[in-house]
Amino acid sequence: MIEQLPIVNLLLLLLTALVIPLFKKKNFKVTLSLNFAVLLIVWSISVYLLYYVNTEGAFYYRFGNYHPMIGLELLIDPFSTLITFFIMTMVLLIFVYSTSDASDGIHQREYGRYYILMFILLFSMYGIIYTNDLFNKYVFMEILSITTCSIISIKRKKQNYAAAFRYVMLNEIGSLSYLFGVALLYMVTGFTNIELVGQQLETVWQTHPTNIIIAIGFMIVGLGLKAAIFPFHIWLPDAHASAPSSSSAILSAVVVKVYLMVFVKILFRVYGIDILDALNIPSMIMMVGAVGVVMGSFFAIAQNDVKRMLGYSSVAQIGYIVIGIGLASYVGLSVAIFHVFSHGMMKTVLFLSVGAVIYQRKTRLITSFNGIGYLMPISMGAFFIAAIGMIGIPLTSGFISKFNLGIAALEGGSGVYIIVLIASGILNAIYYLPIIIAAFLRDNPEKQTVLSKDKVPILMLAPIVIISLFIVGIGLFPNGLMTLIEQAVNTFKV
Amino acid sequence: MELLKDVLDHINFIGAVALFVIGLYTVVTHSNLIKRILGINIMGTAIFFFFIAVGNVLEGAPPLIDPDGNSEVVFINPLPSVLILTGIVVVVSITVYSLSLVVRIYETYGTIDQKEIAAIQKGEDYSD
Amino acid sequence: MKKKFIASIFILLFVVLVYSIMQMPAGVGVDSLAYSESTEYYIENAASETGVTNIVAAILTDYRAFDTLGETIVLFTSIVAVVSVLRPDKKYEEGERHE
Amino acid sequence: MNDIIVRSITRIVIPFVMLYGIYIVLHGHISPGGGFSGGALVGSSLILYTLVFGVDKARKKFSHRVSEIAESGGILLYLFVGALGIILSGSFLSNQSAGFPMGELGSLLSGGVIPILMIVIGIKVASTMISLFHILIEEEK
Repeated sequence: MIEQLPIVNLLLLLLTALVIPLFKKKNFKVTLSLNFAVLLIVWSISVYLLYYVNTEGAFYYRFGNYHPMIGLELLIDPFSTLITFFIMTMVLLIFVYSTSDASDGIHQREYGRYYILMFILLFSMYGIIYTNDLFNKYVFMEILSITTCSIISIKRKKQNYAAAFRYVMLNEIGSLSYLFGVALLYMVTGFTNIELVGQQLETVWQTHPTNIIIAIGFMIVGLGLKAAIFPFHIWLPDAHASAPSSSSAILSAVVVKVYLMVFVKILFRVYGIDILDALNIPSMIMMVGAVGVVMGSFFAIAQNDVKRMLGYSSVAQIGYIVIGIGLASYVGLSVAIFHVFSHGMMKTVLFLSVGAVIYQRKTRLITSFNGIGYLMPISMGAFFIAAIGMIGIPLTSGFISKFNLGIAALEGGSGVYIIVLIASGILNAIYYLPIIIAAFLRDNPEKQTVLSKDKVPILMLAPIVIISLFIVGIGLFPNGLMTLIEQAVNTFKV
Repeated sequence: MELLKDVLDHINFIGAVALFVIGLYTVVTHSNLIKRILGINIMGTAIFFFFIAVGNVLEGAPPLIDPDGNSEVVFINPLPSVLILTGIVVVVSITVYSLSLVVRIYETYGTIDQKEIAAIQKGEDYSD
Repeated sequence: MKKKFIASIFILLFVVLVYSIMQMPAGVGVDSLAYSESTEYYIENAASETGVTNIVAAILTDYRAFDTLGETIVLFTSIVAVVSVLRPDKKYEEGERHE
Repeated sequence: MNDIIVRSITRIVIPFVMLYGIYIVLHGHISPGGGFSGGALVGSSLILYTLVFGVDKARKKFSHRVSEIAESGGILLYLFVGALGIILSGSFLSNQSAGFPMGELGSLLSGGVIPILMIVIGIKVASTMISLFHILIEEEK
């Protein structure tokens, strides 16, 4: 019975997405509680799978009991369960936030469609991480790109339509070049199953190297476009500036990370470390990541719209993860996955607290942030914790990932990247500290200096507080998470 | 002469790659939104054409087994045909979604030219 | 001037791709690398395992049925996405639509 | 477009186009074609009807309620068939190992689950095409 659980996860998410339009006429609270119940069930199944897989070992779920060469299969191993656990925890908390904040520009009627899209988005993310077939991954990536674009364009404003259109175009170029890579690999190996292709590539690398070089190039560009890695990040800031805060939290904390994990899965399982080293791709990736870190922070400084600034800082933090991946070592990968967790938490807190500020103060310009600390102590407090995490000040998970990344870079023999780490720490400080200083030290227009509780529904504040406690908690005791991550990285032959 | 024969062997793939580059060029350089959607369609068709060219077998029959006679007919590779059946539907739904966005963009911005939209956007800041 | 520069980049990309395609295996027969044992398996066992003569239909709905499920979900999502963009309810007077 | 010639010709042509589309969907597992192409044919016949007779009359033929049920119902049927595979043979979407009646090769009812899935795909493709067309046309009003 245990091995049916992954399909139960997928079916539950899909069934709620299909059932919501059918009976939405009654009052909306029923739908919300049902949605939350389903999310809780799926979350507990994911936690149980994570526990089961780490104790019993990975297993395959083969559709129709066919051999992987013939039929499709899901691979449930420590890596995929860990990432799905991360996805579901983040989306569960963001869902709690979005129930009350959905008024951020989304009409009352739109709620039903917003949650249909969110459940299909979850279904496709689970599918991408579970599936072990290259073409099946492409189909789920398409579902993910349609749903992410529509949760951006669901807010009926002209900036949203333009941002969503640009996102569709770039996303589509990304998917099609990924598909071109799959076609080139199929041309040479005759399989689409990831492991079989990986085995075939070792022999084919001697006879037909050009196919693999072109396929790697297209796949890296394609996934780079989708994961907003630096030179291809153009769509991310616009998408964030206009999207509702709960969808931009999902977009930058979760969806981008899923594409990065696909990037890792393909680089290290399909191509394998020796082909990568032969083409010295890891050093190229590290360079792209380092440029991304520095340039992303530069652009973030110049912004006056908070959400756009957070978008650019996401681009910078993605550069971190890319450096971790580029190290192509056991430590490098575990740092990259750890930073996926820590950045996911920090970015969600930042976006949700900014959403709370917009909810109460109806403003998003950085200049109008002075004195907010007194009016909204809880959300600005969480913003403070997440911001010092981003800068990398000790006691937060951000510091742990930066510190380990420095060690990994040293071990990997490319110590120069420590300079990049320090520089980006300073750059982060340059654009986060002014907001904190303005919020807590300057006085607000109403000249109110006594702390008054945020006039924001409790359902919006609860996730913000929970995640910021997690940030500090994981910052203090990271080894719990680290063991899980090491189990996950063992599955790659790095 | 050897080169010509080589080119003729690869003619399908070269055609597919040419279409792909044309589609990419259209998406990247044209500022009219409808033309960019067309570019995406050209790219999609190019890749499905590439997939079929990969699975093609000279004088291969379509993959239909005739129930009674088990004649020794050489079939083409059926798998790429299945994959592009799925791929075509994906590109169609992406096109429909982006067309509906273009309808909305035209209604709100009054233009479907990327440069004019960027100009209008630079004009006013984002207000909630 | 800028247009010519971009155009030359794309021509360069095309030349590089054509050059690399010339090195790729152009085997267009049963011996080509893409014609792997999975294809031979499909052709030999599709009739017996799925009882259907059209091998493409057999792969589409039996061997790789999960792909086709993903396909129908793409269709469903495109409807919801287009409805969420194009269906402003205030403009829509024709009675209470389903949601 | 209420030209009398066009209206009368479409009134004659549409049933045959739809019949041919249904034929292709049903014979999808024997002859070439199948859910996708047959569904597109059925969809295009109704789109032709909408073009000629206007979207209000077409909405009577293919109302919102029907399009809603076709959309969600199609996938629910697909999942039901997949779940049958779990119950009967322990893995999602399994066909012969789940003991479905295989029928003899080449006949209409051969292939266990495959004709049902073909019909589901046909319904999905047709109803998606028609609903999208109606949504885009109603946008002008």
